[in-house]
Amino acid sequence: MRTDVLDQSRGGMWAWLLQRITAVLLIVGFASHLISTHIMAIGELSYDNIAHRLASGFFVAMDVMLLAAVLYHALNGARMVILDYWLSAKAQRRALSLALWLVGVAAFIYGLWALWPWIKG
Amino acid sequence: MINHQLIVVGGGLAGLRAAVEARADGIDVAVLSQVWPGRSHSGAAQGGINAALANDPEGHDDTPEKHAFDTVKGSDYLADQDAAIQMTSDAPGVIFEMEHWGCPFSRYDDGRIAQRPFGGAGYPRTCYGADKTGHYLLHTLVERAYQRGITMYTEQFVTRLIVHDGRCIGVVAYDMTKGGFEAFCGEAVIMATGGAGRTYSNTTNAIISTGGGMAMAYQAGVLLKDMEFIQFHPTGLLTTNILMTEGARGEGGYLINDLGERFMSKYAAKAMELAPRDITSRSIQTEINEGRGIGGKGYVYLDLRHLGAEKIMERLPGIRDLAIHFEGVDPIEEPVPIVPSQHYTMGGIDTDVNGATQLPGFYAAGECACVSVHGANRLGGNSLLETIVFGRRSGAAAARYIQGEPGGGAQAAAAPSAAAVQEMAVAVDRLASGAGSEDSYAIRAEMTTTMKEHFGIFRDAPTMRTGLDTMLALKERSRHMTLRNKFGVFNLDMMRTLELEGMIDVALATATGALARTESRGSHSRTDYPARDDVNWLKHTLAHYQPEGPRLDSKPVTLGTFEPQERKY
Amino acid sequence: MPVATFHIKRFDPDNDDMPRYDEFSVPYEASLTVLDGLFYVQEHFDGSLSFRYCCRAAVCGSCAMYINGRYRLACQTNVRHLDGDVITVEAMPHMPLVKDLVCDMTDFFAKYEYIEPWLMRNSQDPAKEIGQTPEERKKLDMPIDCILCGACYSTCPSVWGEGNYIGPAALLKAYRFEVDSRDEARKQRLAHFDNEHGAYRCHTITNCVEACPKELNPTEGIQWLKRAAVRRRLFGRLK
Amino acid sequence: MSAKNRETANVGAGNWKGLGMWAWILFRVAGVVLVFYLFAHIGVISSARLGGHHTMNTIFKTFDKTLFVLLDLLLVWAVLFHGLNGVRIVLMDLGIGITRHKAMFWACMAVAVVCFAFFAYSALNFIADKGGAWL
Repeated sequence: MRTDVLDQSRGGMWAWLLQRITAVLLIVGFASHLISTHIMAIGELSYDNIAHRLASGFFVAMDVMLLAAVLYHALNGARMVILDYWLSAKAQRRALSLALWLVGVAAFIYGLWALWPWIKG
Repeated sequence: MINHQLIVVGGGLAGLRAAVEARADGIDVAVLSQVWPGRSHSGAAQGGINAALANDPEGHDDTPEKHAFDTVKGSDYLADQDAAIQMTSDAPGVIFEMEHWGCPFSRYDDGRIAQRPFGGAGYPRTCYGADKTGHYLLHTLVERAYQRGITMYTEQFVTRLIVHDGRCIGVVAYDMTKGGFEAFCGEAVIMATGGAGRTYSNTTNAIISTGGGMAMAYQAGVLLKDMEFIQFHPTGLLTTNILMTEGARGEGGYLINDLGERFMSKYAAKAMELAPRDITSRSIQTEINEGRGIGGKGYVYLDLRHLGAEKIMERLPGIRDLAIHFEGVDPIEEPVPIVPSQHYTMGGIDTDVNGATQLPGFYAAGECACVSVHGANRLGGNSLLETIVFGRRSGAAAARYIQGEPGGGAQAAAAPSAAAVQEMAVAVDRLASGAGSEDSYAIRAEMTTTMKEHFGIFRDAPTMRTGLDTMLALKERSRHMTLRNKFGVFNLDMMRTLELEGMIDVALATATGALARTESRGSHSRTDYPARDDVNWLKHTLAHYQPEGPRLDSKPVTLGTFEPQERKY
Repeated sequence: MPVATFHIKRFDPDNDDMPRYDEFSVPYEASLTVLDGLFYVQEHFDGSLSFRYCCRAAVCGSCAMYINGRYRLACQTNVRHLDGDVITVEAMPHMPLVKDLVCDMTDFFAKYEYIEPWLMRNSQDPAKEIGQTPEERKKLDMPIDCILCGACYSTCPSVWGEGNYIGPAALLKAYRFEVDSRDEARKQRLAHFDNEHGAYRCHTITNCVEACPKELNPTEGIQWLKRAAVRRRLFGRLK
Repeated sequence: MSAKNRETANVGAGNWKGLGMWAWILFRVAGVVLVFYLFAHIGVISSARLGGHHTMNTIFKTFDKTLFVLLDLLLVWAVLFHGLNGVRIVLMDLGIGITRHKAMFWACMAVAVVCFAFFAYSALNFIADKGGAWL
């Protein structure tokens, strides 16, 4: 039994807790996101429609919040799936976390860039 | 060859307590166990462990002296009184120690350990954790053994002692998960393998309670003491003989015959269902023999219904589960069919109060030993106490022995232990050679039924005589047993055949001793000699191993504090 | 006399390449437990059959097996209560095998030991018992009944994965000491379960709850541990 | 040969049942699907800045095709299943209903089905209205 691996394993509460917190945010956020996009605007998907919605500061803020939450939730979820089957050593786990953080931050910046005209306005 | 300073054989309460004690004295201890220690039969104990804590309001003036008196009286005065006093005075200390180590005893509202009444005791003196006390105590000690860094060799089937220059220097064991025999050597060996319940077909004991430790010691020339005293627990489940704790009666359960009477009023008017086990078992058997078993059949009822669902669920949840799973009866709604069943071997390896035997370096504790605190009849709740008190004492004594002896046993042990391992291999080869023709399982079945029918609750000379003849014939047949499976891991065929040889020897000691003792005392109840005979028989029986059958001897009982008197309950 | 057909998964790593199933007919009278049946097979048909056994009264945890598609204690399972005439007996799935119905519990007990399963105290023990009210004692009722049979460990998909998850049984044991009013090693214990090979590897799949032959709820204990970690690390509460 | 088989011969045997088990497997599958969708979604939204309004509207036109509406429905089911099973898990994390997780699962699924019916009704209406091409 490789108890050395167990001995190296530290932390994880924040990941677990944030996964729950983002989950709750996403439940609320997605309810409004889905209603505002799929129900109110079903069949009406177009640039203008979206631009119109995003003209409201509330929706921009909402989308930025959702983007951050969903990225964390998704990438941490992916991390959990991966860790369940591979990468038990401490260095491997660290590298995976780092890689996922890089992906997440990059995706978040890219998302901000895509939303920039409305954030700015 | 594997070396440690102290080899403890058996991972139950006695073995672990001995190991923990010796480890505290700085000894390098190894525990060898046939199962993972937490699976030992100690864990099946239910009702509780006795100690004069005086926690119960009704028992506020309880003392170790009163406990010792009850123990000696319960033993029908065959217990060594110095040992009984030693045990009962050590009792409160070891209970508190177990509690400090985490044992989850049930509690009174003020936070103290709860105590319940038990058979043969003058006060509520039995500390308990619901009806799983053994399980809780055993796990607590396993935990402590891990904490102390004791080396555990689990799933080791120990087959014989290694004796060299008149000293015990180790054991030979079959490694069940790896296969093959290996010698474990040390400067001392503590035997704590439990009882020999499986020599009877109607036993409450675990399947591994085959008396292996007694047999190994006996075959190595150590004496067995008082083997004829076999306790029959009043309440085993009808079909499986699984134990229904005495705590069920301690909590107020009734014993009921076919007429619906609480028949114990006829036999022990004052103590009723809480008479000692020998008396209660005989009473039940008498009712059955006289046709008052339920429906005229061979069982009576243990009735708990009047206790109510809440009390049963809180105090006796485990036996409720057992009754439901194994008998299909829910004690909340129906009475439980029970029958007296072999439960405990009062006798065992002859030791002093420190677990020492006549063989230097060889100690024994627990049910496989006979200190003698139980004499002719053990009180409920005293067996768990015995394991812990005398486990502790033998661990300390072995540590003193090791520290007092010049070390360097390892080199001296190399040659004899290699020879012992070689002898085991030869013995297995001989069994597997195909020269024999006897099926060990047929012999086993015949032996266990012979013991049940000829050396049961009521005994008499003609029955025992034919029983002993059968046993001797079986012993002869066992020399020609054959083994179908010689090799490999987890070879049950080999283990069960080897253990049978020991079981027959132990059972023969029981049978011979029972036939010789021409009196009735405690659990040994002879219809042809119904009275106790203090003039001729207030003495221990000793059995010397001889290849053709035991040679009996005797030694005096230590008296001095309590005068023998008639037992009344 | 009724006959039960035992369909037993056999595997001897020293001689076999792959497991196989052997079939045996076991006659019985009124009642027959699966463990009785295994003994009958071992004594009458095939002495090489291997299985674990000890108390035969459902308290030792030796004979946990996979019987007719469920985790059961062989000693506690009466063939009359099983559906159908064929009784399929297998070792606990997903475990390394020693032989036949005996699986290798080495890792299981290593992980049990890893969580330091003993009462830890800093203060001087009193001369008598350490007080504990019935209410405090009641919290222990569930976890102390664990017999460490390994069924929960065998059934847990988190254990199947990467193999370093300490598993439901060890975590339940950690919980047992966490909720013991007498234990004083809250900080030390946190390190055992407050990590991703500990409590957070539990995905509340609840297979362990289904599998437990003693009807305990390891998930409940593990969830409690996660909350305890949050309480302790965010709010500094020790209880 | 045997040492290896000792480790592997029994792996994967039996025990692929239990509600909690399948709830978890599907939860996980839906989660992984949603991770991929998330990145696709970010890509689509950013098309407005990458290629301008026209690019985005072209992509949206494709999504009006029946196949994509049905795929969209699958996505909605993934979100609903993952989300509502997630509600159950968060409740269990809070210590609520651990002993009644099956009942909670079915309650959450009932909510999911009701929501899904609503979305399915809208989607089917949309397909009927547009009478759009399959692809």
